[in-house]
Amino acid sequence: MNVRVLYFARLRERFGCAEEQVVLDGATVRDLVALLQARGGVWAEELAAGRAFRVAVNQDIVTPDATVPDGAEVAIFPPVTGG
Amino acid sequence: MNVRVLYFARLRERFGCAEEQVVLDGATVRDLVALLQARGGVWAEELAAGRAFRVAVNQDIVTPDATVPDGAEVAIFPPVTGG
Amino acid sequence: MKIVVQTEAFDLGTEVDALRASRTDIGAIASFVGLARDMNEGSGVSAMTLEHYPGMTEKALAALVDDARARWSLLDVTVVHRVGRLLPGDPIVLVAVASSHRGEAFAACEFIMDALKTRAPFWKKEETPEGERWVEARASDDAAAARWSES
Amino acid sequence: MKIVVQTEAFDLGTEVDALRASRTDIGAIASFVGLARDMNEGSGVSAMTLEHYPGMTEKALAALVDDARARWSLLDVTVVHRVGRLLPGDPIVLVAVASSHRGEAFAACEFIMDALKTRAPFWKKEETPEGERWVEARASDDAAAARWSES
Repeated sequence: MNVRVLYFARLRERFGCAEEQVVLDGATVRDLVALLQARGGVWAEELAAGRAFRVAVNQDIVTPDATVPDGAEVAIFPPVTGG
Repeated sequence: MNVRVLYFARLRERFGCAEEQVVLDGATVRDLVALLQARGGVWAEELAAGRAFRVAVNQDIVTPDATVPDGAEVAIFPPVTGG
Repeated sequence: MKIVVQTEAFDLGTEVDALRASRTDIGAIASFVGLARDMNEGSGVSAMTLEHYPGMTEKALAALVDDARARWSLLDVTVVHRVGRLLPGDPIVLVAVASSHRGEAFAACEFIMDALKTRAPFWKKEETPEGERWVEARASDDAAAARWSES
Repeated sequence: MKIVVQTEAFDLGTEVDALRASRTDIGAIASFVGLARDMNEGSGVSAMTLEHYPGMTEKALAALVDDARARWSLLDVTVVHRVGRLLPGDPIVLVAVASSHRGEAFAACEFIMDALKTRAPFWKKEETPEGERWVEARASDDAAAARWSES
């Protein structure tokens, strides 16, 4: 299935990418993160276990077990620092 | 000794008095209150034990044991309700 | 630090702008405005008159602001309290606290309001359809003020 | 209820006056303004840029205001958050809460700020003498937000 993946702030800069289309084999956030980690380099580094990042599916923050529906908007970003 | 006694809000209205000079035999707030209670009527009623009123000596709220210096400004008033 | 008792209305924006002035070290400003309501204790209130104890009022307000400054790291504080006759919707009291951090600004602002409610010599008299009445002190205000001595 | 994300400056006085409008049932307005500081983590900060996630930001702010309204009895709420480049002293965020009673106004205003700090997708990048840097999330903000789930 296809998902649209957005990156923000430090992760956008590190990945050199604000948005991309990803073809995903699995169905969960964990599957998507594993696919991106497998790219190696900054992807493996920033998305390694223990690194602090957040994932939103269709604009709601979710846990790694959350399902990613086909056509979803997924966003990956650092912990927020507004206010 | 002589003290100046001020009354505020509901007590001022009940006593029909905003300010008076009182000649005091004792030395504490308790002595002054006893003197005023002894006038009877509204004085006895409003200053009876268990009634909620506050006493300030020279503009600081004090307890009944506090000393009243000669020439002091003493104020007797209901619990405050500002803000 | 500004502490004022006045009959005139005040403006929150003006007071907070004065607090900020051209400073760049303030991270947080917590502020509070208390307003005259058209209802209290189940009765309509058409107006209220605020009486105070001139001299002691300013002293009591300064003392409670000093207590707040001793307890939290504050950059500036403004307290304005009105006296005289007020109508529903009129602002009564303003407390604004500037600090580097929001937790301290919030805590100090609420502390000052709670302390003011129990320690500053103001009294309210309300005009209701049943006649005039002095507002009674609330046990909830004593409880709110007492919270700060426990912690 | 007003929730806005904007690049322009806002004015506390104007926002709170709009909240009050001509109402006479509001007893308390607690408000908070967060400002850009000239120092952070021991470095001078000459400017900062706020990035956000358009769409999710508005949704997240609305959700946390809804949480506050479910928890306390509130009459109205305004949240304004700026994005883009800001200088020290510039206002970043405004939260204003109107209620009948001060305890609820204070609690809801602080809750909304604490929740915003951990749930709304904004990120700050600071310009310092050592170069640009992304602000790191603070454990103290997580702790502040967590307080509200305990009670």
